[in-house]
Amino acid sequence: MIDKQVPDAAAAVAGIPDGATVMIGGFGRAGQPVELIDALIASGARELTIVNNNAGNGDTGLAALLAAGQVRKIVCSFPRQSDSWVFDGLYRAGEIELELVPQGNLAERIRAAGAGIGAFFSPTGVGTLLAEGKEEREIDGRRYVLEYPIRADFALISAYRADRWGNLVYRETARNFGPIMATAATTTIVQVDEVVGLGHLDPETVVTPGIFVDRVVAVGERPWLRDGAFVGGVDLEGSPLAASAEEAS
Amino acid sequence: MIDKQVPDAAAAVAGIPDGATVMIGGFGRAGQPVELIDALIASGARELTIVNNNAGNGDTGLAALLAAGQVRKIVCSFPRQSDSWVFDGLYRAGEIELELVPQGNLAERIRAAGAGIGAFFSPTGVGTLLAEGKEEREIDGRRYVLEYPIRADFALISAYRADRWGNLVYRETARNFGPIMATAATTTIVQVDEVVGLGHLDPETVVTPGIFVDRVVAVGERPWLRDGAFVGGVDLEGSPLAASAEEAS
Amino acid sequence: MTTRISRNDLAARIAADIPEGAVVNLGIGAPTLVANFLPEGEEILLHTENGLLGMGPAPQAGAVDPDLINAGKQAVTALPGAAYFHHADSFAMMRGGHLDVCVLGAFQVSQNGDLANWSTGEPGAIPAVGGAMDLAIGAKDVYVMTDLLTKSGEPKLVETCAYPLTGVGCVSRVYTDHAIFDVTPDGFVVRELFGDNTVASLEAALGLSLTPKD
Amino acid sequence: MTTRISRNDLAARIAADIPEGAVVNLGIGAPTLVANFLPEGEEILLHTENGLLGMGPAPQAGAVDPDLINAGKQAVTALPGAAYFHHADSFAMMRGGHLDVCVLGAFQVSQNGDLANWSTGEPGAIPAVGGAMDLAIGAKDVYVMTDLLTKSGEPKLVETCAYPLTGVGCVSRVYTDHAIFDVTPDGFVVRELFGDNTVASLEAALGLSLTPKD
Repeated sequence: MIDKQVPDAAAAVAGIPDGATVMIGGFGRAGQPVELIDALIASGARELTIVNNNAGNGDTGLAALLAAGQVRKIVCSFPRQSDSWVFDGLYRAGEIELELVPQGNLAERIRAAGAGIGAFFSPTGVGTLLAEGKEEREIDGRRYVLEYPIRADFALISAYRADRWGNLVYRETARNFGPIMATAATTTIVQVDEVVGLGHLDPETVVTPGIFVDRVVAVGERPWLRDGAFVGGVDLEGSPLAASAEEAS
Repeated sequence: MIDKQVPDAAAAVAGIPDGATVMIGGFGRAGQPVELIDALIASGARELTIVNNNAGNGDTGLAALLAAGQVRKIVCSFPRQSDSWVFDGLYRAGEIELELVPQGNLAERIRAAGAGIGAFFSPTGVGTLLAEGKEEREIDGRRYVLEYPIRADFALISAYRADRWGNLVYRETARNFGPIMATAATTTIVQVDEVVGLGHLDPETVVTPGIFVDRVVAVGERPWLRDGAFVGGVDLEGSPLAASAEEAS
Repeated sequence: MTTRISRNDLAARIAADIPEGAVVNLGIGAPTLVANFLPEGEEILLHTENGLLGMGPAPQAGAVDPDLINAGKQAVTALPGAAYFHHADSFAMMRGGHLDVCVLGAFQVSQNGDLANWSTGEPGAIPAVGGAMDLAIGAKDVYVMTDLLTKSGEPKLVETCAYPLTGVGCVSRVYTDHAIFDVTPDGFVVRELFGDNTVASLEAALGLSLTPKD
Repeated sequence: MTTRISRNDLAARIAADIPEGAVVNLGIGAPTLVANFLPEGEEILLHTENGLLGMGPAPQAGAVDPDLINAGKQAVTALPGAAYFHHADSFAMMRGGHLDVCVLGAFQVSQNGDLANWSTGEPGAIPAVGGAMDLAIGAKDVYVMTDLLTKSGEPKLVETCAYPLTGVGCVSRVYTDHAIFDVTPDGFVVRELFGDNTVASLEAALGLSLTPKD
């Protein structure tokens, strides 16, 4: 029997060594695998290279990993945000290396790694600082730069539901980088709200087939999904959401 | 109001000129847009370049389009099948040009066209006849050949259900080339069993977002799907299916 | 000083140029205002590059869903007919030229259509590009929404961008608080003047030679 | 003549080497027989490149669904836990090295692991490659299932392939009716001998120098 479930987040991130390259899913807070990141912090792995669209928000999740001094380098498209003070401080102190990649090239380079593409010509970034030193070519009258795959040793992603084969479905825009990161890492580790029985996911709607998934951990339903009401969660700034009308009344 | 529905298959294929490049979805018979092909035959457009995985089966669909003498060239991975006698005859008579592409390169080149990729390095076909004359490069110790996008003027595909915005879901392995061909053509034309109301397709399960679709025509439920039973259809060779156990009793 | 229209009026002016059925990406910042002025009852599809086509307005207070956000990481909703997809598919949609219009802010636009909107190149600044470079090359028409001049009075329409580029020759039209300009092989063509602006007054303000619309 | 095992016995022998949990693609023709011998009660996932992972056996007569076929265009079923995907995703799965094993037929395999299985190069033949070249480079282990000799007695394990190649240096193991061979930097290593076959008898039949398993 194939069963990719592990009992808890600590078991899920077991074996991530110092110096590993780790993709972390999410776009801002949406889809960020917070429980896995917390377990990675607790594991104490250091000198990590992190691939994520951003560089952490507030003081939790990816930001906490940075604050713990475990990250040597970050590959991302948009580190600077209103709530990226942890990264900002490390960067200005020269304590973290940054590789800035346009968001679409970041996504396509991750896909290329998973799809066995050796390199590809992208029109994004042509003639800009971020294409300096890259091979350029004109094809059919348009200029392109050559971009290489981005691979990782581990991917930590968040999905909505899984089965024991590792098939995944996501929720709304929390899907973002999860499906492509799952394909681009040697070991893909997924936290989900819930593991459902084999056959309970419609095969037409599976977004990530289990072939790309190595470990699954159920972390429980997020508070804001309880009973379909957004209670007990945090807003986009990380502040507690106002109590719902019913609770307030 | 956006409404991509057209009244019939003839309206759906209107305006396909002589000499056009037309992608046709399907893998063998699965997902082959037979009603659209029949309308294309009736339209009389000639000197077409067809992109399809195969080169027609039996005497219907794509094979009938070939038999009508409307196709100048076919780009495919697997023309020779047990029931490809129409293509075989034309090819041996020198009446049709063939460009043979390994199936995965065919799929990835179609995707590249839709995704704005100028060219990509593929490991498939390296060192074979089908890579002769192509640019080769070693990247990280592996050999690759440079492959270019395949675009089309029109794509004719078959999906299961659509809404009036052109969002599509497919059915089982009839999905095959539909989603990528939809992205790679200037005008994408889709036949579906049924058009459902806007909002009736779950946004998590839409496979082809409407942005890729120009015209939708409902051709009615295929007989073999009636009441969820496979009755009245044809088998993979085009022969009538045996009556189901219930009907036979 | 010549007439300047408000940012909301400019957003409304841009919205009026977007035809029904268009698929549109509105960049972070001022361009998001355009959504407020899209004509009621017309169907225009909004794309957000973090994986949603058919984006709707902000949710009711108390109904914020942290899984459903736009590229600016603000809470949004999804309309009936929406579709979700992953980041590679979303940027393929953009890079492949499937979007009709995107509206972006700018630090500078050059007369050959170069766009600078991601970095002022200040030493010590933390660089961040996000999807700007993909958006710049990723729509059939790239509209820029900007003031004509910086707060200190420097022209934002220039002969050559001094700031680091976002994209080369990518801008098709510039909507400013004074006038609307098309980017053409002959440089900026004045498409529409607001209030008492004239081609001459704009040329004086910009220090550029402009072409009147024929 | 030395011992030859039957095609079904060979399929069973291959099936016995596939561990539980493996993701496997069985090429068109004889390799599909392997599915019949996968151990009951163990979960091995079958991939078919036309867009299905978790392929099940042939349907009951009368329950053929023309939308649900394998790469050989035969009717199949989908198991609970299956997933459908489009052709680019399916071949990305393969090309990206995510399949554990694929089993392919062959016209010839060379001692450096080159595979020829798509064309005999006959003049006038209609070429067709399908997914053969993608499969050849698209699994962690590429197993070939073949007779040791052609019907006319020519070796199919050769120093250099005479037929057009499908892939270069891609084969990891060859299962034949006489013996099993690993492809190594030192050429063919005899992994297992069936019946009364010996390294010497195989060397004589093939006209090749073989390495015994140490």
